Amino acid sequence: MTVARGVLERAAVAASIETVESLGAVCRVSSSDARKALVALRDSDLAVGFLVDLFGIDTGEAVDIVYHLRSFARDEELVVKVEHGYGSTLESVWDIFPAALMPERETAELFGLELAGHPNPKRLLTTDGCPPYLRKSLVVRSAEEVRDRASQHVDATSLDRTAGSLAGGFAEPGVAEPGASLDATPIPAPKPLPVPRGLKRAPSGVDIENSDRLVLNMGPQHPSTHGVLRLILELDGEEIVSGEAVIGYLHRGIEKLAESRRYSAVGTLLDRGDYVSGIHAELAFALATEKIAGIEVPRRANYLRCLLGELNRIASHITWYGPMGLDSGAMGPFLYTFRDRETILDILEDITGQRMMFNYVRPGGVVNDITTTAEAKIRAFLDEFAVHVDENDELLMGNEIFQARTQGIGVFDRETALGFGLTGACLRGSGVDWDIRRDRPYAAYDELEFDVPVAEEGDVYARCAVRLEEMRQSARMIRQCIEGLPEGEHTAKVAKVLRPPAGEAYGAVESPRGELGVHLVSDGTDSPYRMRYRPPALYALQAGEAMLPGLLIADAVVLMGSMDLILGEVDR
Amino acid sequence: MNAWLIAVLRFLAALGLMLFNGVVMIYMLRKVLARLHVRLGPMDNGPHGMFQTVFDVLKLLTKEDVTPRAVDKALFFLAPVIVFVPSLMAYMVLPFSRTWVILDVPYGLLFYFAVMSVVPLGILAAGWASNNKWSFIGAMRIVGQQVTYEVPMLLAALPVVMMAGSMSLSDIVRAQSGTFLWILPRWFAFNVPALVLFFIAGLIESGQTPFDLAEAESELVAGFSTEYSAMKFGLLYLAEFSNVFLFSALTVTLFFGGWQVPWVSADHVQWVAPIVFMVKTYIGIFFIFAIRGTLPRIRVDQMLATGWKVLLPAALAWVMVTGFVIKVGQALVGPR
Amino acid sequence: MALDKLTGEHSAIFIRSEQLFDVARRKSLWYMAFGIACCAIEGLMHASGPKFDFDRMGVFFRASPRQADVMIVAGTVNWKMASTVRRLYDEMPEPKWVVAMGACACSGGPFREYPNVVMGVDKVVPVDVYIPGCPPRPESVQYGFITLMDKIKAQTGERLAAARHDGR
Amino acid sequence: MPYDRIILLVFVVLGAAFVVVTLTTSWLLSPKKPSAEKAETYECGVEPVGPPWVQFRAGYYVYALLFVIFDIETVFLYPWALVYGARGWFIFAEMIVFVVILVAGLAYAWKEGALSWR
Repeated sequence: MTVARGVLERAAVAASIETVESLGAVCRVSSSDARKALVALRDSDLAVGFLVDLFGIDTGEAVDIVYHLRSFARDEELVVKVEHGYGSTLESVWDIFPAALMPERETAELFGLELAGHPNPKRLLTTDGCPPYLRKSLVVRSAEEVRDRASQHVDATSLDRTAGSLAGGFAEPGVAEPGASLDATPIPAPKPLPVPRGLKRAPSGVDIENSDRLVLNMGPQHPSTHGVLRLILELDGEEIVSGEAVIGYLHRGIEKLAESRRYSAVGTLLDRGDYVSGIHAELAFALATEKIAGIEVPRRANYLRCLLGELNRIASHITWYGPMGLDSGAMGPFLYTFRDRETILDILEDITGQRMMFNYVRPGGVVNDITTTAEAKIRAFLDEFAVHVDENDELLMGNEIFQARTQGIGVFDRETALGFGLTGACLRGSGVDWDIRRDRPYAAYDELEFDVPVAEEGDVYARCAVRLEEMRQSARMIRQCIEGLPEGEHTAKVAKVLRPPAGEAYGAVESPRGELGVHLVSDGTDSPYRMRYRPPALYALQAGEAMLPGLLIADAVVLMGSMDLILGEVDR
Repeated sequence: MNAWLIAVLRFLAALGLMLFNGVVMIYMLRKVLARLHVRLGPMDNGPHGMFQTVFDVLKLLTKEDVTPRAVDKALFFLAPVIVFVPSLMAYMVLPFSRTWVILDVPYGLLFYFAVMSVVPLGILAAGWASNNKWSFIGAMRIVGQQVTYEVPMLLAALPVVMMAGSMSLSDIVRAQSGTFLWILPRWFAFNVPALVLFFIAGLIESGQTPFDLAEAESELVAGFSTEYSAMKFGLLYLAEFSNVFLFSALTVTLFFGGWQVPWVSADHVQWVAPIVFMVKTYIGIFFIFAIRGTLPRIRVDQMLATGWKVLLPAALAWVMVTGFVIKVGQALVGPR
Repeated sequence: MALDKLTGEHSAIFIRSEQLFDVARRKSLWYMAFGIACCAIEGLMHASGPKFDFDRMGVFFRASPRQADVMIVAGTVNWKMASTVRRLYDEMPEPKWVVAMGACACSGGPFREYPNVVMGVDKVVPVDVYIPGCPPRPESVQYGFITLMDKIKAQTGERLAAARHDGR
Repeated sequence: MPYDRIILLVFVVLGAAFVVVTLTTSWLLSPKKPSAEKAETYECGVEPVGPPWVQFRAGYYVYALLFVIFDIETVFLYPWALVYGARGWFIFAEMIVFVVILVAGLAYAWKEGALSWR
């Protein structure tokens, strides 16, 4: 904290710094000083090189833009808050932290701010004409009003057929010079990163008719975009010249709706955000809530959280591994692994009562205790899985064609990976040894023994290898959880309607896709004031997008497959 | 009998066989893939789902045929013809038994290659005419496929021609009668490198995994047939399966003694010969489908590199080695 | 000119031939590989997986809408997505059906209050079968398909009734 | 007319006729509901931008040039292969010369970088 103060004073930035226990040091700077402060923090001996998240909070009078930063060197968290008036201009910081590219667009759009200095300042999640949804002035409608909307008849022909197409809303991207018009201070970038500038050429009118470039839409309906991701690729032959990811086809307001749900019901929404690893999203929210409310979680509940989390991690990695095989053209891995996934879902159903949307981890503990049948099933599964995972390893990873397809494709070196805010297996595949389970232990992970697999190459194959090894480690942890499950209550005594005191907290877990964080602001009522969901897949997507140029179509497919995108989480 | 009548009857036989193959192979593909993938495959429609393909065909026949506005209409209709007819014509030279050959000509092998090299043209036409970007990329890939497979395939078949001394497929089958080394059937399959090279080139030719680049479901949606619906799609699909059958049949003819039963004189297999041929062919098809269910897809530049930097030099070298071995053999035991 | 134009929509020959074709249609329902959200995991991936294996019933996926009979709307449709859903539906050849899978596709589900979410995909495309659940289990989807098959089977009766009604 | 001409003619004409008959049957039996939207080009559910008929850069362009040469030269080997068993060692030497020329050409193209995707 004192270091940060010194750094900011040296940079002549007026800042008020306080320490919030569940958050770290919180600096508040004025909007004109924001860029200067961020550069100073990045380049100082604090070495805050990693932008964890960027989002906004509507305080009722203005919008607070929150830059959540992390210093790996000092293992510290730092939160910079900048106040912006409604409708004011948000200066882009993508040249300081490339990870800000997409979150900035999203924040500007959902809070109704102007985005300046951004290479691609288009709307990210919604179509033109949508109001800034996350403003507090926009109240989620009551049931009656909703009923009116439900009875509305929509004429199919009135649908804007060009909505989201290239023709509508494709602005001349123009190469934004970093901070040229905003701030005279030149910013030395630590290392030139591949910067996604959207499509290089604005395809409009005459230009595209006489071009030898193909502009190809991949998605939203495409067999290998895993949901509704849309990539617009500009192709020269089969080679990608430039590419842009268009998202928002599944934007359904999880963050907004959470503000109208009770604490115990937010999990319902979070499950559907990251829909293949619901336990992790619930857990992140529960951790944040417990930090604010000061709830002590029983040891047994922590073990159950780990147990279910790791089971869920295997299930989630399977939905990555199988489609990864499909993306590269192999059908076998998909069907073989889904055999295991069925078993896991059976176990999860046994314990939680649902196959996918558990709402099992709640603030204070978990909902149900483990059943005896589930315990037997887990033991049987672990024996079976140990064989299957080796089989799968040989089947796909050992295949020469797969190796030729994936090695050396989409390489992120350390700096690029950190710069784009990659977390989880993508980051570990690039040689950064960082795992929240080990480095910021939560639940019972400090009592469990496991290795964190790391690969140096940073290519598609490395990410695959890391994930496969993670499955083995998960199996190992599950066995430890089952063997060492402590006796006791499975939940703490928590009020039926939880009203945590006003406060702010950040709960992060290592989800299968990376750091899944929930930044929670409470105002003392029975529902959160603001819940920010840090989507690791969004950061993975923008990193993947930056890697597209120079690849072939087939490479783009495996690259996006290796990022393990879950569009529910990307769009929220 | 009138030559025209015979020709028409034989055409009908070939057509019937092609349709039969299509129906059986699509069912077989779904069943084989399902069994490989710990599933059951079609079960409900007919005993073990046997009539599944019949229902599929009937449904495609009664489905609306959409012609998108932007297509090149003439070529869009013509493309299924260009794909279908050569595939049907290739059946002409296949020897199903000693006498069951529709067109027994001394240049049978070349005829087959010539006719089958028209098929990619039809697929190119289909993809181009669709005026759809996915189809178009698929169509361009099929040209790359042809550039890759044709030379290695011709060269890989060359040792067979050298050993048999004939390009007539019937003669090649006849040359594989009897045994050598006391026990082994005199199949050219024992020329293993030639077989392997031929098989890989053939996988590229028939567009099967790992070389299913023109269709490439996970990359190009449905490849060249993306815009095709109803029976036009059905015919393209049928021709694709027919090509797999033809390739397997040619492999059997060139390398596995065609309709002959090992260790049995050709005189004794007159009536079972077509059955033997079909059984052998379907075993080959099973292998192709098993590969289809297992391997990932190769990338298009890697396919070309494989064809030109591996298959072609290897095939050239093997032609020389075979030539040398034949000459040495002739020097040792005298001409055959 | 198709058969119904030649013989009239209420002719016995048209109705009976359609009855025969409906057998094929309901035994070979190819769905479009089009997963939107969570339901896609259950309704498309697990459904084609080893345990449920819809291929048994002849239910199979095709990636292109031109070759598909059924569109499973598996997930929340928002206004950005709506035009795409409609466009894909339009591009499917006749006869075609739509299965709204899950609470979101049926009504907007847990997200119905959010203004960006379409409250039920039936606002955008005509829906034949609704499958409740969040997400529905693959068994439910299977039952949905069986319901759809019954619906196709019942078409003949509807046609006959219409013919009787008009004949009167 | 000799048999082989007849059968070729029959296969080409009747084969094409079969396709036409099938498509006509399909056209006759299938329902029709044409609409402007249905006739639009499919591109993953969004409006396509720009035509696909562009001057497509085929990465195998140089391969294709080589292919034309090699395809013809390979066909030249077939007549030779036919008479291979009937002649003595001389024919083997002939082939060596021919194949070595082919290999030299391939090696040269390889060295010059023609065998690459670009």
